[in-house]
Formats: sequence, C-alpha cells, structure tokens
Amino acid sequence: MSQTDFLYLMPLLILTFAVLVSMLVIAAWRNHKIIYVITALSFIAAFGSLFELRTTTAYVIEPMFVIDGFGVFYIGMILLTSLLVSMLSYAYFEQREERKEEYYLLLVLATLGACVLVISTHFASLFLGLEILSISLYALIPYLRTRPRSDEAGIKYLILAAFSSAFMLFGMALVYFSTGTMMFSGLAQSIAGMQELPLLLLTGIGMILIGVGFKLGIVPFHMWTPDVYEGAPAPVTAFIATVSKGGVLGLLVRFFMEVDGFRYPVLITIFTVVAITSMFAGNLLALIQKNVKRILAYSSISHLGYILVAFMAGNQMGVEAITFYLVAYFITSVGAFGVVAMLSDKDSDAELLDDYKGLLWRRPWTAAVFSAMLLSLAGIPLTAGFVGKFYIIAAGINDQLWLLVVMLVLNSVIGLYYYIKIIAVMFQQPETEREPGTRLRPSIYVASAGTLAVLALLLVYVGVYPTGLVQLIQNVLVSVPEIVAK
Amino acid sequence: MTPAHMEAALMLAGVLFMLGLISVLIRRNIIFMLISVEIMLNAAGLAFIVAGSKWVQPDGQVMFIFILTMAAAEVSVGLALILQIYHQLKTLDSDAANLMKG
Amino acid sequence: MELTFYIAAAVATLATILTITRYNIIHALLYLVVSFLAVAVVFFTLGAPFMAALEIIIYAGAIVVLIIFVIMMLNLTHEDVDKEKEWLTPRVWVGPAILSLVLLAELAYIILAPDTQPTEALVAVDARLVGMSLYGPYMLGVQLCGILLMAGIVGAYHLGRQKKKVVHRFLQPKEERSAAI
Amino acid sequence: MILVWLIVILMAGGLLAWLSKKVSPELPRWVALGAVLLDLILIVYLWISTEATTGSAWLLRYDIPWIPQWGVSFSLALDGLSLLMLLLTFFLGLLSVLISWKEIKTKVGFFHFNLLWVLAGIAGVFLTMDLFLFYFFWEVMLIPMYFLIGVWGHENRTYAAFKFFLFTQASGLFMLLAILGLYFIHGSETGNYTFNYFQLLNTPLAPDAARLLMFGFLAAFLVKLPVVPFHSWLPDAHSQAPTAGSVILAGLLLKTGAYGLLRFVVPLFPTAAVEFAPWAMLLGGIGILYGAIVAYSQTDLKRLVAYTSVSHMGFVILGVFAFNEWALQGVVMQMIAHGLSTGALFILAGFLYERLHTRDLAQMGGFWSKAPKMGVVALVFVMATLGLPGLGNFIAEFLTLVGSWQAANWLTVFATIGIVLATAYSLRIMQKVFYEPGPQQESFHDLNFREMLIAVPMVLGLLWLGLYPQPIIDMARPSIKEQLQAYNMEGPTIAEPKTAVVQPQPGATIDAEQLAINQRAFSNLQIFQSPK
Amino acid sequence: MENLLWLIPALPFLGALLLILLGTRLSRMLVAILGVGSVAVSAIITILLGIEFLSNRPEFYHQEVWQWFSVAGFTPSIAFHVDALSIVFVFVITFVGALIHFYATAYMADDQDYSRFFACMNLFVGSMLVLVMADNLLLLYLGWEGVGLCSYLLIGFWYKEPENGYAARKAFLITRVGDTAMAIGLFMLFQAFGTLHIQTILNQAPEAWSVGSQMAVIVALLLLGGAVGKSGQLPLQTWLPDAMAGPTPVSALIHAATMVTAGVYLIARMYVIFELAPLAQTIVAIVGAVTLLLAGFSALTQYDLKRVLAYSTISQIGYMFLALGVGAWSAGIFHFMIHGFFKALLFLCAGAIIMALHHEQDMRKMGGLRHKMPVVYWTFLIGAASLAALPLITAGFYSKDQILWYALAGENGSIWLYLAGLFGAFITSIYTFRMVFITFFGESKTHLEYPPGKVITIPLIILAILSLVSGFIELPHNFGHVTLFSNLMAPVLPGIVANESLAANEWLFQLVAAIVSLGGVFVAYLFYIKSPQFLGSIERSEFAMALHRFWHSGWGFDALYDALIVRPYVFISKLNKRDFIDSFYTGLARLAEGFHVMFSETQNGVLRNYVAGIVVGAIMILTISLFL
Repeated sequence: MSQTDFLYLMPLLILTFAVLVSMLVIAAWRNHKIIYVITALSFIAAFGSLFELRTTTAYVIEPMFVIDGFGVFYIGMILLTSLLVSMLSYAYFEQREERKEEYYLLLVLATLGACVLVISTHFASLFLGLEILSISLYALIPYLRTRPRSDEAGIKYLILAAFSSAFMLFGMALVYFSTGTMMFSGLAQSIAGMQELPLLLLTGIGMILIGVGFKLGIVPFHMWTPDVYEGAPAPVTAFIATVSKGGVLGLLVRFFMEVDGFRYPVLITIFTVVAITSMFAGNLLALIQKNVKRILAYSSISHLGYILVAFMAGNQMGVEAITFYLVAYFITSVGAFGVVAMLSDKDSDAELLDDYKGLLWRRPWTAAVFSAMLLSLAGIPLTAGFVGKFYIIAAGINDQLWLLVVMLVLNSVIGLYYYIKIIAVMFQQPETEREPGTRLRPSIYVASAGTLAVLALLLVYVGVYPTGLVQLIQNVLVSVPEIVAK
Repeated sequence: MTPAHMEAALMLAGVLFMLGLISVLIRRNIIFMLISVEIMLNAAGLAFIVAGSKWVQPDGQVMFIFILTMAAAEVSVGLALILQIYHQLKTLDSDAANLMKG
Repeated sequence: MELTFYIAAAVATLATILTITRYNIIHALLYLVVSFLAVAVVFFTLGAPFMAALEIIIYAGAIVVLIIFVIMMLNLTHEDVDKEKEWLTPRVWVGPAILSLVLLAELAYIILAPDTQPTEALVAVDARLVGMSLYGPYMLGVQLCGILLMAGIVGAYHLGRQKKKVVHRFLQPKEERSAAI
Repeated sequence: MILVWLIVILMAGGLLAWLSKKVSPELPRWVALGAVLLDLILIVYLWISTEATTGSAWLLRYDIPWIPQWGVSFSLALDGLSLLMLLLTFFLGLLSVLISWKEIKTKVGFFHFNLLWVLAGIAGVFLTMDLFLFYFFWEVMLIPMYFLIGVWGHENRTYAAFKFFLFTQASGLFMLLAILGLYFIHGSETGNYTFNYFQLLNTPLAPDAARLLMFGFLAAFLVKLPVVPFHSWLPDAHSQAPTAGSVILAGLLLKTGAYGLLRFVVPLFPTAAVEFAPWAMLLGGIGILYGAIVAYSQTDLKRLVAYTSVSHMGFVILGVFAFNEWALQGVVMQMIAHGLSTGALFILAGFLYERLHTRDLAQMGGFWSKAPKMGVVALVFVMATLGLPGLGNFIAEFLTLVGSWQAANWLTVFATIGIVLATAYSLRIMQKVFYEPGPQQESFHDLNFREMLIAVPMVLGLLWLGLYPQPIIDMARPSIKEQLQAYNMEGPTIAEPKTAVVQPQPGATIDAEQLAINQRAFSNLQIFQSPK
Repeated sequence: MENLLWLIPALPFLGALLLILLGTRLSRMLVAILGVGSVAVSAIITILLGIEFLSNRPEFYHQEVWQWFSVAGFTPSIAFHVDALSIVFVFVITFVGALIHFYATAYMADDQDYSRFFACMNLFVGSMLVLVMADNLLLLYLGWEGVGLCSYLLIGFWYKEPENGYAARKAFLITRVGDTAMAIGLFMLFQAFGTLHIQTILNQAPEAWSVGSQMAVIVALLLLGGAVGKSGQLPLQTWLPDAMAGPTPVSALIHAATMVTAGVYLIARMYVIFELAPLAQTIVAIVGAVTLLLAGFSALTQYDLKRVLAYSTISQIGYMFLALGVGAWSAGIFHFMIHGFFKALLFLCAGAIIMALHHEQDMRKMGGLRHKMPVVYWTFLIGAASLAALPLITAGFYSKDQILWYALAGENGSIWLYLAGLFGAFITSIYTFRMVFITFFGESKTHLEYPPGKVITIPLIILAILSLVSGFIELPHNFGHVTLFSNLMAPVLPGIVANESLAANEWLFQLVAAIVSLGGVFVAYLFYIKSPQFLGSIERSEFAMALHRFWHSGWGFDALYDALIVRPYVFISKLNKRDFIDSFYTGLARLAEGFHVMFSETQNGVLRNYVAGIVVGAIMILTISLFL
C-alpha cells in the first residue's frame, strides 16, 4: 500500500469517511437534513476526486484493484446516480415516520460496494464489493419496516441473494481449484492457450454467473425483481435498478474482457439463451401488468437482456454500447422511479396504474417527464434510450448477431405496448377529480422536481446530441487495453 | 494427501452444498431457510479451503475468512429482519409471505 | 489422516442430513453444530488448522448461538414443531430432491472427471502465512470486511429495533398471552 | 439553411402553440396556422425560385456533422420529389389546422403541438439524406400521431392508436436493422463508416445481403404504405383519428412509405429490387383488389375510405416496381393526387361527423337536397377516387398502369379491374350519403365559409392535377430519371448534389433499352410474361 | 374557323361551370338561357364550321389547346381533331342537343333542381364533344368517362327514389367494365406505338401489324369491349333499359341520340385496327346481329313506353355494329345520324306523352291519344315510320337498307347476317307499330293534364322533318344514286364494294326489305288493332307466358349477372367485412397475452419457487456446459 494507492482509492475513502462522520453525527444529534447534506457532499466530493484520476493508463493496485478509465467512468456514473437517488430520497423520506438517518449510511455503503465492484480484478474484491452492496440492500429494501410488503421483499431478497452468493462462492472455489489463481489476469493467463475450457473451470465460471445473473436480474434468476421492486421504497428501487445492476454489469464486462470469454461457444450459448429468455420473459410478464413498479421491474429484466446483446458482441463497440445504454438507462430509471417517488404519499407508493390516470391533466410537468422516461425506455427518438438502443443494435449487427438482434427488435415492439399503455393511462381523462396530495414544503419539493427536470433535460440532450457522451466513452476506453485490443 | 483425496474433499463440499440447497427448497420456515443458506456458505468455504490446500496457498483460507465475515453479517441482518417479519406477519412461513405476485 | 478425513466427512454429511430433516429447530441447530465441528476436522486434515478453529468459534459458536437467541426471542412452541412436521411431508421432497440430485450428479461428474491436473503433496498452510497474506496483499480486503460488517451492523440495528418493548410470554398477563397465540 | 428552417419553424411553432395556450385558448390555432402557412410560403418560394435550374436533380443541400463518431450528419437535401412531397405536406397541414378549428375543443395547445410535430417529422423524412436521420424522423412522426389518435380520436381510439404505433414501430425497427447492416457492410468494404445516403448508394453488396437488407427497408415501407397483408392497422387508425389526423395519415404518412420505396429501396438495392419486383407487383395487385372488395361492404364511412387507401396504395407499389418513367411518374402523381382526394374524403367525413355525430352510413342519406354545395364537392372527391379522367387520380393511375403494363401484363389487367371495383365502392358513398333518403336529420346546414375555404382548394387542386399536371411531372422528372439510371447502367448513378451531372432530356420516343431491361427483369416469372 | 374549335366543347363546359357555381342564385329564366344558349351557340359554331368544311373540303381541322402532359415520350395533348367523321357526330350532338335542351326547359319546368339538370346536361354535351373531337385516345377516354359520369348523374337525377340511384350506379358500373377493357387496349396500343395519338396510330398500324396479327385482334377486341359497354351491346347491354329512370330529355339525348353511339364512333375511328383484325371485325358484326335480335324480342314485350324505346335503341345500335362489322363504315355512321334524329324524336314525343299523362309511362294505361295530341301523334308516327324503315319516304329506310344490303353483299357479309338483319327489321316494325297502336289508337284511358306547348312541339317538328328528309342525302345507286354522305366520309373511312354477282339484283333485296318492313306493320295492325283477342289467347298459354317473361326481362341477363357476379361479390365482401387478415394480428396479440398468463404463473410470490428458479437456472448452465 503506497501513498499513490490511497490517492487512487480516494473516492472510496471519501465515502468510507463520510459513513464514519455520519455515524458520529447521528450518535450526537439525529437530524435528517444534516445527514442528507453530508451524504450528498460526500458523493460530490468523491465525484470531484475522480477528476484527479483521469488517466489514459491503468493503475493497478495488486492484487485486487485496477483503476482505469473504464472503472473511473463507472464509478462516476454510480456516484452521480447515487447522488440523484439521495436527492430524491430526501423528499421521499421526509414525509415518512421511519428513522431516516441510517438510510443514508446504508446508501453510501451500498454505493461503496458498487464502486469496489467495478474496479475489482480479483475474486476476493469482487465478492466483498458484491456483499457490501448486498448487505446494505438487505437493510435498505425493508427499510420501511412497518410495511409488510417491504419486509417480504427484504426477506426474499436476502434469502435469494445469499443463496446465489453461495453458488457464486462455490463457483469461485472451483475456478480457484482448477487454476490456482483468483485474479482475473491470472485466470486469463492460465487459459490463454486453451481452445476449450476445462470442465471444472467452466462449471466454476457458470456458477459465478449465477451470482452475477442474480444481481442483474436476468432470466432465470429474475424472479425476485418484481417483488423487490414493488416492496422496496421507490428511491431504493431506483438504486437497485441502476447502481446495483450497473456495478455488477461493469464487473461482468471487465471480467469477460479480461479473460476473453467470448472465445468459448459454451459461454456464448449460455448468454444467448439467457439474453433471449430475459427479453421475452421480461416483456411478456410486463404486458398486462397493472402495477407500475412491477412493470418497470419486468422491463428492467428485458433491458438487461438487450444489454447482453451488446455484451455478446464482445468488442470495443459492444462495451461502448453497454456503457452508453447504461447511462441512458440510469437517467431513465432514476427519472421514472423519481416520478414514482414524487407521487407517493405517506401511506403507500404510487404504484397502481390507476394512480396515474389523468396525470397529464393534474400535474402536466410530472406526467411529461414520466412520459419522456417511458419513451426513452421504449427507445423512441429524441430520448437517450433511442440512441442507446441504436448503439446496441449497431453493436449486435457489427458482430453479426442476427438472431439476437432480431429478437431484440421483436421484443422492443412488445415492450412498446406497455410503455405506451402507461402513457395512455396518463392521458386519459380521470373520471373523478383526484385531490392533489398535500404538497411538501416547497423547498423539498423543488429539490425533487429540480432533479427530475435535470434528468429530463439530460435525457433529451443525450438523445438529440449524443456526440459528447460517445466521445467521452470512447476516450475513457482507450485506457483499457483489453477492450481496445478487440 | 493424494489427489483423489483432494477431489473427495471437494466432493464433500459439493454434497454439503447440495444438502443445504435441498433444505432451502423444502423448508417453509424462514429461519430454516437461513440456516440452510449458512450450510451452503459453509460448503463453499470448505471448497475454498480445499482449493487453497491444493495449491498450497493462503488465498483459500483468506477467502474463507471473508466468507465467514459475510455469513456473520448476513445472519445478523437476516435475523433482525426475521424478527421484524414475525412482528408484522405473526408467522415465519415463507409461503405465507406472498403479498406480491403476478 | 485419510481415515480421519473420511470419518469426519461421513459425520459431516450425516449431521447435515439430520439437520435438514429435523422438525424441531433447536435439534436441527444442534446437529448443525455437529456438522460444523466435523467440517472443522476436515479443515484440519486439509492442513488448515487455523481455519478449523475459526470454524468452531464463529460458525459453531457465534452464528449458531445468535440464531438460538433469536429463536428464544420468537417464543417458538410445540405448535411450530407440529407445523414444521405438517409442512415437511414426503411429497414436498420429491421436486427439490430431483433438482438437487441432478445438480449433484452433474457436479460429481465434473469434479471427479479425470481431466483435473495432478496436485502436489499436501503441505499445511499455517496461520502465519495466512496472517501474512491477510495483512499483505489482502489488506484492502480486510478493510472492506470491516465495512461489510459495518453495513451489517447498521442494517441489523435499524431492522432489529423494536418500537414496543417485547415481553416474554411467561411475563405476559394471561389474557394477552392467549390472544397472542 | 432554408431546409432546416422548414423543420425548425414547425417544431418551434408546435412548442409555441402549446405554450400559448396559457395566454388564450384560441391563440394556438393562430400560431399553428401561421407556422404552417410560413412553411407553405417558403416551399412555394423555393418552387418558384428553383424552377430555372432543372438541369440537376438536386436543388438545395444542407449538411452539418451531428454524431461524427458514427458518420452521422444532419444532412438535408431537396430535389423535385422532395419538393413535391413538401408542398403536399404543408398544403394538407394547412388544411388540417383549418379543419380542426371547430372540431378540436379540448387541450387545444397540445393538439397543435402534436399536429405540427407530426408535420415536422414528415418534412424531415422527405428532406433527409442521412439514413440515421431518416430513421430518426421516421420515428419522430409516430409519437405525436399516436397522441393525435389516442387523445382526440373517436370511441375506440386507444386500441387504434396502439395498433398504429405497434405496426409502424415494429416495421421501422426492421428498417433500422437494415440501415445498420448497410452501414457496416459499407464501412467494412470501404473503411468509411457513414450513414450518408449518397455514399451508401455505391455499396457493393452480395446478392443475399442485398436481398435481406432490402427486406428490412421494405418491411417499414410496405407496412406504412400499407400493402396487403400488412394493412390491418390502417382502417382502425384512420377511422378512429380526428379528421386532421386522418387527413395527415392518409395524405402524408402513407406517402412516406411510397417515398421510402422510391428514394431508398429502389436506388440502394437495384438488383435485389428487380428480383423482388414481380412479387412486389403481385402484392400491389392483390392490394388493389382486396382493398376494394373490403371497402365495398364497410358501413363506417371513414373505414370505407381507409380501405380505399389500401386499394389505391396498391397502385403505388405496382408502379414503383415497374421500373419505368411512366410508372414512376404515375406513382408520384398518385402520391399527390391520393393525398388530396382521400384527404378530401376524410374531410368530408369530418364535416358529416360534425353535423351528425356519426360515421355510420346507415344514419346518412338524402343530403344532396339539404347541402348541394357539399354534394358537388363530395361528387368531385368521389369521382377523383374512382379515377375519373380530368381529375388527378386518373393521370396517376393511367400512367402507373401504362408503366406496369410494360412490365407485367396480367397483373396490370387485374389492377385495371380494380378500377371497376373502385367505381362500385365510390358510388356506394354517393348513393348512401347523398342519394337515397336516410333517417331524418333536423339541422343539417350546408358548408359554411371556412369549410368552403378547405374544400375548394382541394377541388381546384384535383382539377389542376387532372388537367395540367405538367409542372408536377417536370418537377419530379430529374429525380426519377436519376433513379432509372440505376437500371440502365451497371451501378447506381444518383449523383451527389453540387456535382450532379446534367441528365439528358427525355427523348420523344420509347426507350428501347428500357423495355429490354423490363423484359430481362420479368423473364424469371412465367405468369408475368406478355402474350406475344 | 379552325381556331374556334375549342369553343365547341368549351361553351357547354362553361355553361356547366357557371350553373354549378351560381346555379341556386339564378332565376329559372337565366338558367334556361345559360343552359340552352351555351349548347345552341356551340351548334351554331358547328354549323358554320360544317359549312366551311363542306366548302373547303380540308382533310381535317386540328387545334392543340395545351399539352396535357409529357412523360417519357408519352405526350397526349388537349387537342382537337375534326374530320368528316367527327363533324357528323359533332353536328348531331350539338344540334340535337340544343333541340333537346330547348325542349327540356319546358319539360323540367317544375323541377326544383332545374339548374342542376342543365348543369349536368351541359357537362354531358361538353364531354361528348371532347369524346368525338379528341385527337388522341387519352382525351377521348376523358370524354368517354365524362359522359359516363353525366349519364350517372342524370339517370340518378331523381335521386330520392333508391331505384333510380341503383339504375344510375348500374349504368356507370357496367359501362366502366367496358371502359376497363378499353383502357387495357390503350395500354397495348401505347406499348406498340409509343403514342396514343389517333392519326399516328392509324398511320403506323398497317406497317407494324400484319392483317390478322394477334396483337391487332386483341387490341381490337379490347376496344370493342369499351364500345359494347358504352353502346349497350351484348353482353353489356343490361344497363340501358334501366337507364330510362332519368328524365326523358336525358333519355333522348344521352341514351338514344348521342352517348350510346360512342361505341360506334370508337370503332369507326379506329377502323384501321379493326381492318387489321378480321376476326374482331366479324365479332363486331355478330355482336351487332345478335344484339339487334335479342333487343328486338325484348322490345316486343315491354309495356313501359320508354323501355320499348330503350330496347329499340339497343337494337338499332346493333344495326350500326353490324354495318361496321361488315365493313360498311359509312353506312353505319349514316344510320347513326338518322337514328339520332328519329330516336330523339321518339323519345321527346314519349316525353311529351308522359308529361301530359302526369308521369305515366305504362302503355297499357294510354290509348286513343291520337286526337288529343295531334302534333305529338303525327311526329311520333313519322319517327316510328323511320324506325320501322317504311320504304321510300323515311330516312330510316335508306340507312337501314344500306346496312342490310352490305350485310349480304359486302366483302365480309354473309347470308346469316343478312337474315338476322332482315328478321330484326321485321321485329322492329312490329314493336314500333305495336307501340303506336297501343298508345295512340284504341280507347282513351286517361285525360291529359299538361297538353304540350310550343316549346315542346317545335323540337318535335324539326326532328320529324329531319327524320324524313335526311335520308335523301344518300340514296342507293339504282334509286337516285345520291352519295353525298359517303362522299363526305370517303377521306376518313374506306368505302365498300358490293359483291358483283349480287349487285345486279340489288333492287330485289330492297324490295324484300320494304316488304318485310310493311309486313311488320301489318302484323302489328293484325294483333293490336284488328284482333287483339288472338294475341290474348296466345299469351295465355304456359309457354308464351314464360317466353314473354323471359323476353320482358331482357333475356334474363340481369338475373344471370346478378347470380354470377353481383351477389357473389357482395357476399364475399360482406363475409370479409371484418377483414380476416386482421384476425391474424389480433391472434398474435392473444398469443402474447397467453404467454403473459403463463409466465405470470411462475411469479406466484412463493419464495421457495424463486429458489427453485435459480436452481433450474443452475442446472441449465451446468447442462449446457456439460453437453456442449
């Protein structure tokens, strides 16, 4: 451990430090606002520290971490998303009776876990990052513990996550048993010359994929998604949809790029099956669903399926596409759940389709933002989602994954149906004039609304003028030789 | 130890893992499920130890320690949650906890 | 050494099977402790004595005790045992057993497949070496473990906090007790 | 730059219309009217001012990079074909604003926002010369259209809007695949990754690849056109949309499909298109007859008119794949004339709906005596639909059939039979609405000034197209000539603007080369051979 | 004068336009002046033009108004080409048209849609003029369809009766069937010659096609298809009797004098094609012969005055087709002109009767009108005589005799055609005088409400005179030998040479024709005046009644078409009203919903199932790893 190591780990250190400070403050004086400010500042500071790390070469901290452009970008993405989530959370939790302060501790810890994930190059750090994330989520999901649904979601997530972690650990053990190393690069070296993977190693990687797949919520490890999305508080759902999945995806990309997993037809087959079933299952399950949170959950399953298409392209364009899509998806998801959070009242989250009936005529701006988010999810132009989907399809076609691309297209169409359905519901004339829920104090309301407005603008900006983001991603990937090589 | 022995040890880990797995599948009591998951984690730890001693490296044991930590943290959060669930639902039946479906 | 291993393995397997078939949770936990002890012996035979100790202390000790504490708090009664018996009919076993056996068979085939590389003779990896690497390359890992535990503690603290004071059933007034049941 | 303004004015006008709702509920109408009128004036100005330079097909071009990493540029170009389509767009757009003046009473601001954005999307589609941008605009026009149907439509609007959206989006995505396929093939062949239309024209393609890619494009265009059996979204969408929506759908959206065929499918995949031509023409023939047959039994006036569109669009595909100048000119004429005549019929249905609140033919009848002006106007529209000489549709259909006769005799015979069937359903409209007495309607007033202002230009337009279509033909000729070059020579020769080669003026005799090519193209299917 | 060509069709169009635009605001007087005046001025111009034409004898007049459009060598113009053939037609159209317009001012006086009537009539005259003056087939087609539209509008003029509307639709639809064939013919002509300019085609055709070439036959048959549709010939004749639903002046102008002869014009105009296709020409003759017989029989059984005339029109046009078919071009056109006069006359008389009897058209309710309306009686009698071709004095005799003669003696003639024509002539005079006798003789059954005024009678008298004297411009060579008309036609239509072996005995055949005609009158007299009981006794027999019904319904063609085409079409259309293709897509949607239900079964909220899901996934992954 050298001083430079610490410098490079600065974002993580800042987060850790923030947790400690918060705990001390809580011990002394419980105050929602102060903790919120500390949290937000820590995210901002951590993000700011990233500017110091913009390098074109990778910095390796043996044996567990590497800080390269890819990692920095993903950390940045995660930090900003967490910041947005925390901003949405403030208004959301302000009106709830639960103790609020621990929430921020857990949020920061979970973010930390995700950040660890995306810079991991070792099974140990992978595992630890994943578990920090998981354990925080175990508590975040049932955070509103007096709600039976929250508790139910919590226990489901806990048992299933632990269960899949066990698989992953066993898989790691098998890989270790087979190769004698737990570093990605070591693994890559030991299989570099092989045309086919030894069975034990393959099984190990397969079992690791179970753990990763669970976190990503892809078929057949997807079944927790709707229940957890529904049960968790809206900001936490946003967090799961974005940071949790994004972090794991970053890791997956890094792992596969490092070991060049796409050489092996077995793995390709597995991913193909998973991607196609994910797309179909997600979209079909969402089709005539009445609960908005569940719709978004199912849609996230299919979106991960889409991302896997680009993932399977297995080249630089694929990684660019994934990254771009993730940015778009982050904006969209946070925006969508932000709207859900904003419309939620003290007793329950606004999750039934009926809650959205005639929203456009009651709260036009909120409805407009939500529509924009949904259109982005559907991949309609002028939104970031369109460019993202375009990028993915482009990556797929570039690698001639015709089957997958055609499936993606079919599924986009199925998906359209339910996104548009929500919009249609919002445009309906409400039968009875609903009383707009009691508004929060303006300052708090403005924070949420402002966040949403920023997200919407960002969405349209990226959708109309994606050049900047594309350029950024391409620049960032330059520092990752494994990706550029392909 | 002979290589066959090493594989037997790994096999033991596999058997224990499967026993934990089968238990998760059949149990409705949440505490039992938690215990079963612990069995599985323990089996995974065993596999790491086996692998570590196969390569004569400390890494396997280090991983075991990490697993241990994680298991402890997980159990503590899990138990707290179970307490909460019992408080809210008055049951430990996981099948009863299906307010959300479809 | 080999014999010890096989005996311990047999004990571990048997104890685990007993664990997962018990109706009474306390019994199950006791068998679990036996299983953990047997696994600890296996660790020992694999040349990891330090881990064997940790297994006993943390798994068999801390974790199981924690579970037992919670069970005590939950006031599980004979009805719960009966319920468990009722839930655990043979029919329930069929599907999971098939699934697990398929998985086990595949795993066994993979593990016992002849293509594994030959290994060197067993050399014990002692505690010192483990400590060296724990505070050498895995330094950051250990710190992350700390963070992990912190997350666990914060989570458990938040979730476990009771609003109402829980009174043990023997201390409750009679009518309340019957209502609770 | 003026090309950008054409789109920007509409988009800005849309936003302004939405915002101006706050000021006054009537203001959005005026804003929208102003925006469309401005565009119309601009395009008419362009028409007049560029007529002198008919040597090159390309009149104007505008190009700035948009996403340079992918070779996407914001590339607009105007040729005769685009100019004609834009004229139609803004003309019908203007009428749409006028029709909605009294019909739309709720959410006026948002309505006009959507209306103008649909028009902007359509204008973009007609202008863009970058495939990415094309797809972008292709999609941009969907959402506002969806809202137009879904919010201001009739009783079954949600279903219709969904159906419209899913059909067009699904097919559009296949086009996206094809666009990307082309992009990568071009990129890997030449090392130049670009979406630019003019550069992609010269992509060397393996026959199989070309076929697949062409089907991708075809998917979008055939659904949009629509060609039987992909037409089933159209009757629902047309019948449920508000009048302005129907007019835009029938008059413009369908034309984007035809335009796509002309602009992209045929020039990009010359060989594959020739291979596919017999089948495409067969589809066209089936569409003509099928649409006409189904139209005959409809009792919902708008639905009836919708099926007539299916029938009429059959002529378009028939003509496009006949590969000769007559047929292509016929197609261009058909696009414009059908835009006017069918749009006019929908407007008529709108007038009737405003008065009767029904589209059911059984509820109508005997209006000739009550509303003679409407009767005369309707007569003109109906006659245009059945292809009466002297009105625009006749020229279109006749040219198309003359052209397609050169390519496929028997199909042309069947298509011509479609004209008889067209007579059957068209006269049924007259009979049911204006002739035989129907249930008594109390207050049925004749067309008022505003309505005459809408109807008369359409009548005049149809007459003009029917009696002196030469300006249209002259305008379209250079573009069509360029496309045909692709078949006369080895490769596509659509010249880039600015470096365009002056095309030789058309000779007064039949192009023998042309006929030879047709025969070559159609010799692979026996049934299409002429009886010689 | 040549530069004024465009005025001839333009004036009626202008009249129509003004009437459409201002119709409701003008007084009836003004409407009448506009409506009649425009056609009358056209007629005057035509007459002036005709005089100039006859005196200068140019080959043709030509005027291009503007180029319609020009696409890749396809350059039709709005251009007029007037030669002798056209000028005859133009003359009949404008002159008879003007008379009928004039007549109509009285006939339609009470109608509320006065201006609409004249607008349509003017539009018709304009279109008809375009048809006959067009210098290319596309413009001809414009006029062709234009007259179809006007016919539709005028048949359905009294639109409130649904039957009238249906009759109008029927007329339009059936003629359109023919038009479609013709359109295909145009495509073929264009493909062959690269132009639709009539004179160019006529000039090039003999070089391009040999006599009897397949192309020529097909094209000729397709053109014939158009012609039979418009002219009410077999097999598309069924619309014409129903077309009588329109006001009587309409029937007179459109469905007797002008529009229905468009087919004759077309065939005559394109005679080169037909001469290159002897087969097609023979078919023309056969169609004409068969039609004239069938229509004659049908006419025998009608009670509706106008329907008799309608069938008679079909029959007479059959004669014209027969003439064209045997190559007696000039004779066909001559008969057209004569027929135009006397048939218009008959219709107008019928109109006068119908108006006088308060829109009663059933002959059985008429009778004894001879004394009540003498002018009408005498003019009608003249018309009837001309129709029945009473020898020597009537124009009809000369024209019909010529046709019969060439049907036998022409180069394409045959004894069968001759006999058919002869028998047709016999029937013609029977039904004609049946009509005369029933209507004007016998007992009076009703009283007159509106005795015809001057406006009605003046056109009748003019036409009656024409029906008598116009025959004298073309007399057989053994009988005065006047060839004014055929001389006029000579530059545009080829002459015909009679079979020499028969030529010597031509007077014999003329005698036969005269006897047949007179015999017909006698038979009619026998049946309808002398001993009506006899007819009654025949008609009571089972067979005769069936035959009567069969003929009355026009040989059952309507029922046949109804059963073969109309009802199946409507049935299929109704069957598929919901569009079965749509059900495929809704089926897809159902399928997706089914999958949704299936999948959502798995999301049953039970934790253990979710665990099982992961296990299944694990098995899947391991299995793929193992077996791939």
